[in-house]
Amino acid sequence: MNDPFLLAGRELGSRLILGTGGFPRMETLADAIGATGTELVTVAVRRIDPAARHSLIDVLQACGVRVLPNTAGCFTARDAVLTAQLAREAFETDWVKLEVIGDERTLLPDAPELLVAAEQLVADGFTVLPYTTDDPVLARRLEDAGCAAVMPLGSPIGSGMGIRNPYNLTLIVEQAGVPVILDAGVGTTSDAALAMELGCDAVLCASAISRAVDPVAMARAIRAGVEGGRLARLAGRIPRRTHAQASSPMDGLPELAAADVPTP
Amino acid sequence: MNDPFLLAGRELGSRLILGTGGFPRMETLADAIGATGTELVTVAVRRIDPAARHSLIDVLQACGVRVLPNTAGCFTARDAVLTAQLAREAFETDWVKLEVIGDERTLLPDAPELLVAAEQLVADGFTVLPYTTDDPVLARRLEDAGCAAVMPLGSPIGSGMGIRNPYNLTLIVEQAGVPVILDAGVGTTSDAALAMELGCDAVLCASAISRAVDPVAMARAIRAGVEGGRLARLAGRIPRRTHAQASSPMDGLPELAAADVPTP
Amino acid sequence: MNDPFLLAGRELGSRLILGTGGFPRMETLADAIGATGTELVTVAVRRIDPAARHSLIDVLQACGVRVLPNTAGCFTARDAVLTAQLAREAFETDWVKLEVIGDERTLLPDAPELLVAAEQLVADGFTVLPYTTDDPVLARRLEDAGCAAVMPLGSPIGSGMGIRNPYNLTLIVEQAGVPVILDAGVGTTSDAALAMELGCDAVLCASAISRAVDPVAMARAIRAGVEGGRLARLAGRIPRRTHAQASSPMDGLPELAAADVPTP
Amino acid sequence: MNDPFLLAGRELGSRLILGTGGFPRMETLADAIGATGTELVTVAVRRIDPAARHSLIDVLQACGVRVLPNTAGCFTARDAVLTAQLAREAFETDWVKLEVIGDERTLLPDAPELLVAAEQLVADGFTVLPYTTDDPVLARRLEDAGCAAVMPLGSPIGSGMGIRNPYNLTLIVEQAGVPVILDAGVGTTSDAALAMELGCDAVLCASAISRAVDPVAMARAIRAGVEGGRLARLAGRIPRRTHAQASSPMDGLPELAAADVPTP
Amino acid sequence: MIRVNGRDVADRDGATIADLLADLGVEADARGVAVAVDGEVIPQGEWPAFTVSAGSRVEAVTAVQGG
Amino acid sequence: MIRVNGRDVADRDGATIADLLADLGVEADARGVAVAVDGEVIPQGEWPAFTVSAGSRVEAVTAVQGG
Amino acid sequence: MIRVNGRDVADRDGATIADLLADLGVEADARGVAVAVDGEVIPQGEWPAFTVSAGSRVEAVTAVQGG
Amino acid sequence: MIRVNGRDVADRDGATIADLLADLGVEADARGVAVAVDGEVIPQGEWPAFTVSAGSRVEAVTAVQGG
Repeated sequence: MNDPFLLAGRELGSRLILGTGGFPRMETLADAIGATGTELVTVAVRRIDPAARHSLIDVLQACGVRVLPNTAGCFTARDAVLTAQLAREAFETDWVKLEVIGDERTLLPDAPELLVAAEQLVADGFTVLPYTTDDPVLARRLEDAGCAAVMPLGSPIGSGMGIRNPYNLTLIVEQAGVPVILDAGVGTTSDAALAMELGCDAVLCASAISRAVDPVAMARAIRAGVEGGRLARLAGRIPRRTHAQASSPMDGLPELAAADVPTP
Repeated sequence: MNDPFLLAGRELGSRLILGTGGFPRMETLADAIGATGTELVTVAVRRIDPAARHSLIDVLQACGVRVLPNTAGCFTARDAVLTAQLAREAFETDWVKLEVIGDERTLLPDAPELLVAAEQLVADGFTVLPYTTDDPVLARRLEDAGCAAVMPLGSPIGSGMGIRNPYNLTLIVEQAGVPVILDAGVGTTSDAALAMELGCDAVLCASAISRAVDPVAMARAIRAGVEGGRLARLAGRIPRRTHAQASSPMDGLPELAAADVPTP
Repeated sequence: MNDPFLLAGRELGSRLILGTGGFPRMETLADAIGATGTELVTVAVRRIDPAARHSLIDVLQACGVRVLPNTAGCFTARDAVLTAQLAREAFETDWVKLEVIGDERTLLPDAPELLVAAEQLVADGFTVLPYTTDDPVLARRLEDAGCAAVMPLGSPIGSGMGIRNPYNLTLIVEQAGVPVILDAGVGTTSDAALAMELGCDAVLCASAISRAVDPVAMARAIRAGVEGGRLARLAGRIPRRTHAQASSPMDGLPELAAADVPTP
Repeated sequence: MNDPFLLAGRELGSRLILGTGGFPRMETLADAIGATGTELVTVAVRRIDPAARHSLIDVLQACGVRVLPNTAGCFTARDAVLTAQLAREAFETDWVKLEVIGDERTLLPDAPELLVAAEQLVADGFTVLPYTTDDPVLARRLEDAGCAAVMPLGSPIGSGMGIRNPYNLTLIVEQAGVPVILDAGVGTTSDAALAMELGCDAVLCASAISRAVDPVAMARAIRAGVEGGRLARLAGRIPRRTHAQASSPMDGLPELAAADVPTP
Repeated sequence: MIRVNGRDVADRDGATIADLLADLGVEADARGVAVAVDGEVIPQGEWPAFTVSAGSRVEAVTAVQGG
Repeated sequence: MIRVNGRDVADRDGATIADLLADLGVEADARGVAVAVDGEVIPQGEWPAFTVSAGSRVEAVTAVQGG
Repeated sequence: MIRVNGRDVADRDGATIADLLADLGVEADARGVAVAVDGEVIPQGEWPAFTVSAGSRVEAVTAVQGG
Repeated sequence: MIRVNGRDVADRDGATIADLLADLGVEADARGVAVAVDGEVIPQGEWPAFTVSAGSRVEAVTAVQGG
């Protein structure tokens, strides 16, 4: 099946984007990258830790994946813009997963600040991929502002609660002229499959994989969900029916009652 | 991953059982069998139609799959038992997917008749795989009667409404000493994945594949759901959380406000 | 509104039936009976406890309510029938809420045993009100056996999980020729309202009221749910729409932009 | 029960706010106002229609209810502010239900514009009651901007789809320091009850009542839902349990098997 | 020996149901009480005369709170 | 030419708001009415004296049913 | 008269099952076929010899697509 | 005094960014590193020459695991 995923003019061979947070060891991260088949992984930007023994960037380069820096931890448009600029300098990419958080407990986005940050980054030449709420109007405003995709949440980051409001996600998909990437909330395979069935173009997943009991097995599992959900979307599912539709013919039934019992 | 599926003492290489009903052409059925990787497919028992051009049995043999006859269309224990006996003679198998239907519109099972038929067929040496409601008590009574598996529905046959009551399905899985096979209701990939995540051992699927716009593509899609859902079950998913859990570290954040702005 | 509830030929002024289990004190029970407005309450049948200080029957008589004995605790048709016969003798009523339980942990009904017990009790002249699963076929078989109502569960007794499968409940209501009384699972007002909106004729509720922090307040609350849900069913709700329908007119809008700004 | 509802320092005797849109006749509106017991009703602001035969304001005054003008139909902060100013002049109230819509098809709010309008109106001395999405961060920003309440939607205006994301509504309630009023989406009694059970302080309802087959009956029905849901919230519901909790005692069961059958 | 509500009662062989109920503090015209002997319900009218033989099992029940 | 509620009104240049409302059948002390001229709300007390010049846009609004 | 798969067949009283199957175009060693006479399954090995008497009901079945 | 990644560093007033990075064990041609001084990003090419004056705030960042 020829089903390319174009993001900001770039073709990606996988519709699963992996967040690198939460993996207990670099080796596990590398194995999970292989298991997902992903070509794009997120990283956060933090102060250099002189005690750090491993270079994440080196590991990711060895895996052959593209780096997508995020602005996780930023609570204002100003911080997010500066963080994106640092990331651009550090990683030689103008792609940024834009996060502007409005609440420490739920890590939900701050809609007005997010839009301001998106506008500034687009003006500064960035390819902006904003982590957003499941609000269809905000999604369109982000698209109108020039974002290269919209990345609505299914439920809070790391919550594993799946897609709390499939209706809103459907509205976003229906209206979007840029790719829709489900970001946050996936807990397991069926969540990822549902996102794709609803018409998302891709899924971004971190904790569901990195914090699973067996991260590499879960990487394979969620990959199957993304690929299977995409296939199902394209294959054209049967409609939902209130009642049954027989899967065996109702004619040609033998009459098996004993001969001496008159049959109607 | 070594994850054999044992059904009635027989190891099956696939956890997806395919119903053959609803495929528009034999060629499509054969292609879908290949796409699913299934080793077990259901057939119905009907009067010989002298006008039939194809032999279903020959097609299935060519595909190398095992035949599981059903008793679809039977509304009484007596009819179901006789149909099973005919099937045993015709297909040289003592396996039977036992259906005893109680309502034409919903094709839901008739619990008391089903139990009677199961008891009689077990006594007659059959390997009984009963299509049942999602009632945990009935499932246990069927197991106690000697059934080799229980096959609860997710929703009515051909309805594509997925798993209407995951709670009941969970109860069935928790208590079962025989395989639990979700039968009926799967509409798309995420439904199949959810069934496996809830702990089902396998999924039986017919209409979702055979009546999809592209049956072969949907066969691959649902196979991915079954395999991915099984992987996820084994991989150990993250718990659901009411609030967020950060996937990026909250320490090491740079202080990016301008130097002349005192920071707290 | 003239909206009588006829149960086995008897008109009841309230569509809420109260279970008496779980109330911490007889006074609270009496107050809750008053708050619900119920005319029918269930009791269990147990060995006489010489140490018991209160007569439940006397309290209920003082409240002016009719007694509906149940067969709670019975796991076989035989026990249930004998319990019903004892109750008939003790309480001078041939009404019985028939329970035949199949599992200690979930207290779910045992479908085949229930049907046998129902048939025997109907033959013995009882007015049988069976506590049943949400299986539409079983509900019809109970009705066909002569039961005066069917009492499907929403979820397990005392679980407070509401109606797990509204689809099945709808099927039961559509086909039923006898009253449908939701029994078990109600946790709060909205559960009771939903049951009535789906077309149930009445709701039976015990733990949600008796074990609430404030049982008498919850009695009023659930009464409101039953009455409001019934009213809503009769009033004819608006259809669900995928998109919005404006509740304010979209014409007659003033043009408020400044005069020097040309308006389209 | 003494359970006053304080909104912007004013005590209201009813927790149901009625939208006046959609009633076919003024008489029906007046009857529905009586049936709800509401003390606060919304109106829209539109150009004077010389052909109009009735004065809505006169009808509402005769009903003794307070008028809450809305800014329905406004798509920009500027239009909403001017509309609010017109309403203040016309109806001698500085209360306004602030709507700034971002999409014609769904009538969902435009989050950034809404916040701007709210800030301007608060600065201009209004008591601002904003119709908002179910985004908890936006709700807090509106509260921080000085709004007197937040009015999140359950689902789109007039859709009757109830509360699509109870999780978000719960987050809003948990954090709010001002009243939370569910606005939009209520279709029937159970929706209104659920809103109150989740902790909303009040419910605003228009189409569910005005467009019901029998609006006055539905007015009573939804009033019961609001009152019952509030009662249930205060009464302290039972926790949800995965399994059953018996409502009849499990001891004291008689042994009813025949004497010649040894009992364990 | 008679077994009454699960307990063996000595020295009451041949007692009437009314006698056995009195032992439980229940009068023969009590409301809301029923009695089964060896799995058969005995109508209240027969309690004064119905004698319970040794080895029999008597169940005397009443209403308790229950859903 | 003045534009009143979206319609051009001829021969009323220099009329007061009260005059224009009278044209709509609305009295100057009507309840529930507000007027904006060129995007500015004009208080009811000023209606008798406030003259509307040619080219102005007048919006005269009232309450209608709405959610 | 014999009834085969719901249709009355004339002039075949006393025919064997194999004969009747041949009428349907089915050979006696066909795979995936079973036959019941008057509600009893007749093993394939008996088909050549098993004669069907007048008034009997024969059901000859095979596999069709079904869930 | 210069503040580097939230810590006051003494006796380095006038040091270049390259010097300060070296203090952190980072070479001037390191991959995946960026530096801001007083809220402005300084391109890597300027690090050897860019001197940081007293009172300035330097943030030197790199990639860490994150969603």
